[in-house]
Amino acid sequence: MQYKSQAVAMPYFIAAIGLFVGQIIFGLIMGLQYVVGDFLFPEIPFNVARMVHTNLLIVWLLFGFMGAAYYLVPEETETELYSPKLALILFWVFLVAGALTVLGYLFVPYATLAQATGNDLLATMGREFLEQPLPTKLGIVVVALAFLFNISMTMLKGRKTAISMVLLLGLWGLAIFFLFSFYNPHNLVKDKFYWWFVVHLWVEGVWELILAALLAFVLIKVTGVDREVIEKWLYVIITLALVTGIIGTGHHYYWIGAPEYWQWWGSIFSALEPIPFFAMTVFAFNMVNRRRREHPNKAAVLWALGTGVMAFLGAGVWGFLHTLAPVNFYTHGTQITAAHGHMAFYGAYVMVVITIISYAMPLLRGRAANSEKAQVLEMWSFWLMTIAMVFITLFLTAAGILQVWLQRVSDTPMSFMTAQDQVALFYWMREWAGVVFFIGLLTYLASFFVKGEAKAVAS
Amino acid sequence: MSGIFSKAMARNIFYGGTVFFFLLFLALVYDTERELPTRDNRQNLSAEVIAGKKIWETRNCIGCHSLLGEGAYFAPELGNVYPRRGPEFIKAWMQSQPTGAPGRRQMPNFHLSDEELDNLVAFLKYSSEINTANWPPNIEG
Amino acid sequence: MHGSAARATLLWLVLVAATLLTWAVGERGSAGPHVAALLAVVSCVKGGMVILDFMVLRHAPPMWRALTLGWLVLTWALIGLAYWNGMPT
Amino acid sequence: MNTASATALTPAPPAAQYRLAGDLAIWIFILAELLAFGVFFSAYAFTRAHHVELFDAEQRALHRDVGALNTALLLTASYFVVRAVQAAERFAARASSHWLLGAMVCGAGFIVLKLFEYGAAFDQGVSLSSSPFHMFYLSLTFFHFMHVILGMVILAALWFGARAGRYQPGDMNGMETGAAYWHMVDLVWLILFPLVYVIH
Repeated sequence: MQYKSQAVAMPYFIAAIGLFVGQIIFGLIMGLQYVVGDFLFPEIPFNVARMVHTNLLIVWLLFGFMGAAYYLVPEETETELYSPKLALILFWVFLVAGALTVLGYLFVPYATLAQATGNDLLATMGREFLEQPLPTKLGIVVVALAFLFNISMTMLKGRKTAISMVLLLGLWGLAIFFLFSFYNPHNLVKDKFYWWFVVHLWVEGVWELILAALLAFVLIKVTGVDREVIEKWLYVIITLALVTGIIGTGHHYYWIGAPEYWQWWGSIFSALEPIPFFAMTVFAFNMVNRRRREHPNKAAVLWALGTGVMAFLGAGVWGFLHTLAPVNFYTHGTQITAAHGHMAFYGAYVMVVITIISYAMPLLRGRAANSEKAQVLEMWSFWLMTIAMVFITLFLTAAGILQVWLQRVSDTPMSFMTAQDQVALFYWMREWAGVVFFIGLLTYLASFFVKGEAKAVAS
Repeated sequence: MSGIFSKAMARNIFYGGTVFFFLLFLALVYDTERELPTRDNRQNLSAEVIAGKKIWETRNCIGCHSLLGEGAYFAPELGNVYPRRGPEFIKAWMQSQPTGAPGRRQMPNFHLSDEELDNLVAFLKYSSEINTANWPPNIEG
Repeated sequence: MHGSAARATLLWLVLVAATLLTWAVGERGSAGPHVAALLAVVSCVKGGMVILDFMVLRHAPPMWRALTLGWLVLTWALIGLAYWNGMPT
Repeated sequence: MNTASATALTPAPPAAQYRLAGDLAIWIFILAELLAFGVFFSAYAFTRAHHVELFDAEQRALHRDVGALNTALLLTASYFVVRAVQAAERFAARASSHWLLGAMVCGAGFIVLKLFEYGAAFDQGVSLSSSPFHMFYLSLTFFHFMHVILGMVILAALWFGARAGRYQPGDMNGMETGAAYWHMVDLVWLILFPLVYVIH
């Protein structure tokens, strides 16, 4: 750690990991409800568990992104953070708001929550991933703006690198596109159409800028390859990502009432979306192969390479599998979508946040890298979680293919629930893979507490 | 040396390409807005439908069901539940929840009034009349 | 490496003449696989000139020549395949 | 010692040396663009195979004269750009800027003709949703049209650069990069025109 103010990243990282654990616990509950339908009913109905599962994911990734920015920006700009105090205040505001929201989901009926939080003034709730009550949504905007103010002011007074510019652009985009969550027209088609301005333009747009910037930062640090080389490839990769991803939004507009030309525009451009992810994988491996130093933090290097591969598999390959309109006609809204969603989020965003945590946390704790023992444990957790996720994806894909076949393609289509019963075996296997994932996550937690000979900070 | 690869050029292409494709996207969005009235069934957006949409949202139906294929995949697609089941079935179904059948997926009872049930059904009817390019492939959704 | 002005002028004349040919075929309304093949070949030759001379890929590493010329030929091959698919049997 | 430094200073014979004219970044971008266009062209062709009569009939209604004239304009603009590059390579910055101006005039001509063509088409009720052929006709030509506009912006930047004497032998990257992009816009049209306007 070169700048004192980078230390504010630590609580963000800790909160991120804590909420990650919560997310997985609710994921396991939902997975079990898929096969034991009345599990925890009526205490935690599926929709509540799902809301907690997905909202925790978003919130902990945001914690991760913010922590990453607080760690990265001072080092890139070569100056202290504009206001570490503001960063700490925002941390508590965001954490308390997030916790209150989740408690509200769990202990107040959703309709009551909506009424109590002013949903009648401006109805924004009850849409997938945007279930947050109005005060929470406003809180997210306030926190995001104050955060961006802090980061932007830091950038203004310091060195402007490509990595920090791209990161900042991604973070600003994140805040700006979130504003569409306040637009909820009565017209369902328009509601859905602009809803994707938040969801798609986040995960297949501006978040990719954040992802690429974080990955580039860690690669510079652990490989010692020239900044110049890494930064120009960063630009090329994010160019490809946005060129394909922006029009690629069209792959969500096939069947929601939008004009039918989106089937062409969406298919063509989203078919090209794997290219930037492939480029990212090649890039990551290339840089590590050309490394000029052996960084003592082997675990961080592993996470960085894993991000490239898993993002390509999850977002690239599994996205491509069902992105073409004639295929999507049958797979839209089935377990295929769930399979893609799980691996893409894990491979791209979960892993990049863990990459930066893995790299930065030892430094924040005053050492270049964790002890050999701790790193071995962390690498075990990498393989456990990653392989478990591969199997979760494979089982969901199998379930999805069978579901599509029985319910959509067949001449005598089964009803939804009948088809679900047929694929129950795959749901069971997915749940077991989920348990392995959870074990991997616990292993990851444990790796923070393993003592041993720590590597001193490189002089 | 087979050519030049400069960071400044890569940066310019990034900004230029992004603006270019975003403008292209906006052009398509503009055309979509012009075309939507012929497809989105807005002429049937009655007060009941609007009230029904709000009930749909405030009961977080999307947390289990999908609507036009979007949402959760835990419970049936409801974009075409109106033609699949009809209004009376839908209302009776809502009132008889939860089934309590052991081991089966459970749907909460939302204790909706008759008027609220009618509104919700109106919303589902409106949704089913949106031109979705013939999706879903069959009535089972 | 950018060649001579005279060569560029000659290429331009050829390209415009070829365009006139394509236009004339269109005006006559000629159809059928032979005409389509002719127009495809004309387009390939024109594209090849632009790629090799205007874009100066003649002097580029072979990989880049292969990628661009390959794109041109492959695109027309796919178009040809589709055309053939759509012919009355 | 002297021999070694002398060898280093003498450029290798050009024929023996491969070189990509323009920045690698633009070439990656060009490849991505070509890929998108290529897929779009194929999509057109395979859709046509399902609606041959509709495509042929609606294709006849297009303004082939305007299309051909536009092809000539783009080719001429490309030719001017080549001359501009050649001029800059022999230290003739002024001539170079004039050639670029000529290219921009041709590009502007393309845009004006295209707008006229679109105006006529819209009057006849042609839209992205009016038929599969119209969808492809408008999508392909409009996608390309926007490339021409971007190309014009790039040519304008080159024009300013040339007037400021920014490009000269040994410092041609900016000019060659812009030129490569413009030629790509031309190249794509050389397929688009016969495919959409003529072949049936």
